[in-house]
Amino acid sequence: TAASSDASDRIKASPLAKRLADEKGIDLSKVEGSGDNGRIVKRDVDEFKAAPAAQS
Amino acid sequence: MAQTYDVIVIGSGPGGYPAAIRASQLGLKVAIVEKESLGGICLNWGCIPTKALLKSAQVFEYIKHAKDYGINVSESSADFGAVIKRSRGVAEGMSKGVAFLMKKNKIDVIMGAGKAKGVKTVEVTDKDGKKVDYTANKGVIIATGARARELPNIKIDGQKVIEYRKAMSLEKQPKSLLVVGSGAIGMEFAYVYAAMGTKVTVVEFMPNLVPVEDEDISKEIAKQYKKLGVDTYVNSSVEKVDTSGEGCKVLVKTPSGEKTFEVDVVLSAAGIVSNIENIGLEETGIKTDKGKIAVNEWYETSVPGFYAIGDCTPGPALAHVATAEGIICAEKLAGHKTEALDYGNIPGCTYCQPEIASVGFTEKKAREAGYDIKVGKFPFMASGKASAAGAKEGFVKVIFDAKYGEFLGAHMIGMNVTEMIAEVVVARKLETTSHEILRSVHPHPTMSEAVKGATEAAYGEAIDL
Amino acid sequence: MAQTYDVIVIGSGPGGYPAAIRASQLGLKVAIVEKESLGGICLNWGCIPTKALLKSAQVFEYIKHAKDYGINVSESSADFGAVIKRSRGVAEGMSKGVAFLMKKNKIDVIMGAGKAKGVKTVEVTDKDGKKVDYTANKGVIIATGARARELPNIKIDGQKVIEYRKAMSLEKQPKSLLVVGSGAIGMEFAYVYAAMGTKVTVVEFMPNLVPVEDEDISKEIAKQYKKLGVDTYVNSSVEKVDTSGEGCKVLVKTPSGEKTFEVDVVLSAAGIVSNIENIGLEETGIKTDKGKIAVNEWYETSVPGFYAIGDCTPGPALAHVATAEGIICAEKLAGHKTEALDYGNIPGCTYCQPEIASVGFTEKKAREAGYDIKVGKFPFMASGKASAAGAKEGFVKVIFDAKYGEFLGAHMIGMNVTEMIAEVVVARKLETTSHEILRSVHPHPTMSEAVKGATEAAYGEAIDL
Ligand SMILES: Cc1cc2nc3c(=O)[nH]c(=O)nc-3n(C[C@H](O)[C@H](O)[C@H](O)COP(=O)(O)OP(=O)(O)OC[C@H]3O[C@@H](n4cnc5c(N)ncnc54)[C@H](O)[C@@H]3O)c2cc1C
Ligand SMILES: Cc1cc2nc3c(=O)[nH]c(=O)nc-3n(C[C@H](O)[C@H](O)[C@H](O)COP(=O)(O)OP(=O)(O)OC[C@H]3O[C@@H](n4cnc5c(N)ncnc54)[C@H](O)[C@@H]3O)c2cc1C
Repeated sequence: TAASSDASDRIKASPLAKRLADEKGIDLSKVEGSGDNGRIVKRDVDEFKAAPAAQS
Repeated sequence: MAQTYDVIVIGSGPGGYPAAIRASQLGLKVAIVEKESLGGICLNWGCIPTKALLKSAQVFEYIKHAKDYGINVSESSADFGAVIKRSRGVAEGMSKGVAFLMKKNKIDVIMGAGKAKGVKTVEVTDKDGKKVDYTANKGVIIATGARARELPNIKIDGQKVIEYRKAMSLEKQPKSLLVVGSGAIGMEFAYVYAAMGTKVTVVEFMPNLVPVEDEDISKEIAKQYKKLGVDTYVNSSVEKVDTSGEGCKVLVKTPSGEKTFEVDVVLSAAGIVSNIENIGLEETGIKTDKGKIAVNEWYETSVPGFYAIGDCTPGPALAHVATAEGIICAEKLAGHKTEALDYGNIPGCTYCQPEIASVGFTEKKAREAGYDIKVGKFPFMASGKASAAGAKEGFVKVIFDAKYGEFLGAHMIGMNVTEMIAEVVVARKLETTSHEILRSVHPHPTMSEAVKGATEAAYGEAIDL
Repeated sequence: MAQTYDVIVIGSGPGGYPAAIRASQLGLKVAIVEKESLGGICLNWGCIPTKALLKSAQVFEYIKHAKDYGINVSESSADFGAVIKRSRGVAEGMSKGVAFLMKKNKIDVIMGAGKAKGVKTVEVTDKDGKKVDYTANKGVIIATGARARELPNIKIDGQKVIEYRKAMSLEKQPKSLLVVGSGAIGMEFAYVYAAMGTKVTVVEFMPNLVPVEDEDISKEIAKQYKKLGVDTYVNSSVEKVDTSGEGCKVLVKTPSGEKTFEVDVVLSAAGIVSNIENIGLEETGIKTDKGKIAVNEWYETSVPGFYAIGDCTPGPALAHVATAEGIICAEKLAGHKTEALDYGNIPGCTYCQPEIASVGFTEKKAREAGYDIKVGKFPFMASGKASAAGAKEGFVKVIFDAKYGEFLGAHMIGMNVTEMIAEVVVARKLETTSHEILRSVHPHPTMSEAVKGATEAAYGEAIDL
C-alpha cells in the first residue's frame, strides 16, 4: 500500500481523547486537535466541552 | 463417552498456556494437552534456559574485566557443569510455574500426545499408548510449536553435530565450536561459548550476520564479535561435515574459496520446522501452507472448530508472538471483543552482548516501501550512562517518515537495549510522531535517552552529538 | 565596549549547556560562562561519576555471587582507590565532551564567575579577579545550579562529616558510614559503600525510605537493603555529631529512643540549596521565592531579558528536568515554536540495586487527587527473565484511572527498571489508556514485560500470576 494516503482524511486522536469524547458524547470530527499534526488530545476534548456545546 | 470441555489446547508452550488461561478467565472450561513438559520450547529449551546461560556468560565477562572497574580478582573459571545445571534449574522452576498457573486457573492438564480428530475432538495417547477422546464444544487450539531444522548437508547426530537442545545440555564444554546460522539462536550460543572460552566460528549463508536486522546492526555485531574472538563468515555455506575422526571436519564454501575447519562440535542453528506431523491434519483436512498450518487473522484453520497459533503457523517464530496470538484466539473463541495482531509492530531481540533489539522497518525496507525517510543515530559512545557503565559499544538508530513524522522503525545494539525496545513498540502502537518522542523527558543518565538522542539527530536537533 | 552575543548562559550544567547548544542551533550567537568545570554538577560531581561508582559496586556484587552463576572466583577485593579513580576518569571524559560540543556548536566558553548586571548584561570575573562585561541582545539564561544543603546539627567539615563531592573522592574507604537522608543520592552512596564492604547506616527523617516514591517501593527497598546489610532508621533524626574523638559519635533520635552510633564518616545527603548568591539577583532586582529564582512557565524571571532554568529554580532537581527546561527556554528565546514542560510526567530514578524508577502519581497521591483507581502489580518473582538473570527482587506497579483507563503512574523496583520507565513516560505523553499497553507486544523474555503484566493484573487479565 502507498505510504502517502493517510493522515489527512482520518481523524487522529489520542486513545484517552477518544475515550473521553465517547463518554461525553462529543463528536471528534468537530474537535480541533492541538497535538502534533493536529492530533486531538485530552486537553482539546476537555476544552471543547467547556465551550458552548449548545450549537449542536 | 468422551470428556467434554469448551476449549482444548494442544501444546503448552507460550502460545498454548496463555491461550488456555485467557479462555478460562473468560469463563470457558479448558483442558491443555502436553506430551513433554509444560511451558513448551520457550520455558524448557528456548528463551529461558538460554537467557540463564547468557547471564552466566555475562557475569564471567564482568569477572574477566573486573580490573576495568577497579576490582581485583585473582583467579576465576567458568564451571561448565554448574552453568548448565543452573540453566536447567531455572527452566525447571519456570515449568513448575506453569503447572501452578494451570491449577490456579482450573485448567485440566492432560499429559499425552494430542491429535485432531473428527469434529472438535482431540484424541490423546498417553505414554503407555492408551488413547482417550476429548471433545471441545467451542474449539480446539493447536499450538504444537516447532523443532530445529536439519539441513541436508549437516546431519544431526546429537553428539558432535547438535541442535539447540543439546547445545544447552552438553556434558563437556567443547574446545571449539562451529555455529551454522547467525540468527538469534546461533548468535546467542556463539556468545555463551565464546565468553566461556570455547573457540567459536559462525557461518552464515546470507550476506549479513543477524540477517533480519538493519544492516548497520549487522556491521556492528560483526565488529563486536571480532573483539570477542569469534570468527564469522558471511555469504558462506557448510558443504560437508565429516565426523569420522575425533572431532568434526567441516568444509565451508566462503567467498574467498573453500575452507576446512576442525572443531569439536558443530551446532546447527539454521531455523526451525513446525510440528505438523501426526496431529491429525490430514485426517481432519486442516490445510497447511509451506509446512505450516494455514490460518486467517483470527487463527481459524480451514476446518471449523480448529484453530492454530504460534510456531506451527506462519509469522515470526517468537514466544511473544505465540502468546499474543493465543490470547487473541482465546478471546475470539469466547466471543470477547478483541483486535487482530499488528504483525508490523513486533519487536525482536537477540540477547548476546551487546544486545540487539529492533521493531518496524529497517532502513532498506523503509526505502523499498517507498517512504521518504529521516534517519538518526545515537552512538552509545556519546552516552554518559554508557561511559559510566563501561559499555560504550553500539547505538540506537531510528527511522521516521519524513512527511508525517511516523515512527517507522528502531534498531538498537548495546547494553540493555532489549529492555528499551518496548518504548518504541508502545509509541508506535499509539501512533507517535517524532515530536512526542522529542518532548518525552527521558531520565538521565540512562541508555534509553539514546532513543530521544537518535530522534534529535534525525531532525538536526542533537544536543549531545 | 562590551562583547556582544545574542544569548549568554551562566553555568554549563545539564541545564546550561543544552540551552546554549539549542540556541546556537536556532541561529543565535551564544556564549556560556562557567566558573568551575564544564558539565556542571551532573557530569563532574553528580549523575555520571556516581553511576560509575555504582557500576563498580554492581560488578563487585556479581563477583561475590559468582558461584550462583556457575563461576568460580578464588579471591576478590575492591580496590577503593581504583574505583574512585575510574569514576573521576569517566567524569573528566564527559566534561571534555562538553568542551568539544561547545566548539562544534560555535559557542564561546568564558571561564569565570558570571553575575547578572543592568540590562541583559553579564559581568564575568576570571580567576585572577579581572572583570569583563558581556551583553546579550536577546537574553541571559541563569543556570547556576545548586550545592549540598548543610543541616544545622551536621556541620560539614570535609573530613569526617562530608557531602557528596567528598563522598566520591575520599582517599580511604571508611570502615563505617552513616548516611543522613534516603533520597536518591543517599541511597546510591549507601549501596556503593555497602557493596564495597563498608558498614552502612541510613537515617531518614520521614516515615519512609526514598520518601518521594510510592510506599510499596519504600517497603521493598527497605527489605533489600536489609539483605545487603544496611541498617536503616526512618522517622529518625540526627541530633548531634561529635567529631572530637577518632571517628564520629552520632546521636540519633529514633522512634524507639535515642541511639548513639560510632562511625568513621558521616555523609550528609539531606537535599540541596540553589546557587543564588553573588550572581547579581539583588542588584538587578530578580525575584526569588523560598531560596530559588522565581520563573514563569517560559523560564522568564521578574526582570525582562533574564531567564533561569535548572536547579536554581523551583521544580524537581534532576538533570533531565534542567535539560528540558534549557531547551524550551532557548527555543522561546529564539522565537521558535515550543511547548511548556509537563511537570506531571517527569521520571525519577535511583540507581542502587535493585534500581528504582517511577513516573506520575503514587497510589496515595492518586487517591488524594480523587481518582477512582485500578492498581496492578507484577512481581519479578514471576518473570522468566528475572529468574534467568538471578534478579527476582522487586516488581512493577501501575495505577490507572478506573473510569477512562488513563495511565496515572508507574512505580518500579528491580534490575534495569531505570531503562524501562521511558516506556511509561512516552505512553503517558501520548495519552495511552490501559488498552494500548495490553495490546503492545512486549518482547519475551524481558523485565519490560512486567509493565504489561502489571497492567493485566490491574484488569484481572493476568496470565503469568
Ligand atoms: C534456543 C532457543 C531460544 C529461543 N529464544 C527465544 C527468545 O529469547 N525470545 C523469543 O521470543 N523466542 C525465542 N525462541 C523461540 C520460542 O521458543 C518459540 O517461538 C516459542 O516457544 C513458540 O511457542 P509455541 O507455543 O508456538 O510452541 P512451543 O514452545 O514449541 O510449544 C509447543 C508445545 O507443544 C507440545 N506438543 C507438540 N506436539 C504435541 C502433541 N501432538 N500433543 C501434545 N503436545 C504437543 C510440545 O511438547 C511443546 O511443549 C527461542 C527458541 C529456541 C529454540
Ligand atoms: C551526587 C549526585 C547525584 C546525582 N544524580 C543524578 C541522577 O542520577 N539523575 C539526575 O537526573 N540528577 C542527578 N543529580 C542532580 C543533578 O546533578 C542536577 O539536577 C543537575 O546537575 C542540575 O543541573 P543545572 O544545570 O541546573 O546545575 P549544575 O549541574 O549544578 O550546574 C551549574 C553550573 O553552574 C556553575 N556556576 C554556578 N555559579 C556560577 C557563576 N556565578 N558563574 C559561572 N558559573 C557558575 C557551576 O560551577 C556549575 O558548573 C545528582 C546530584 C548529585 C549531587
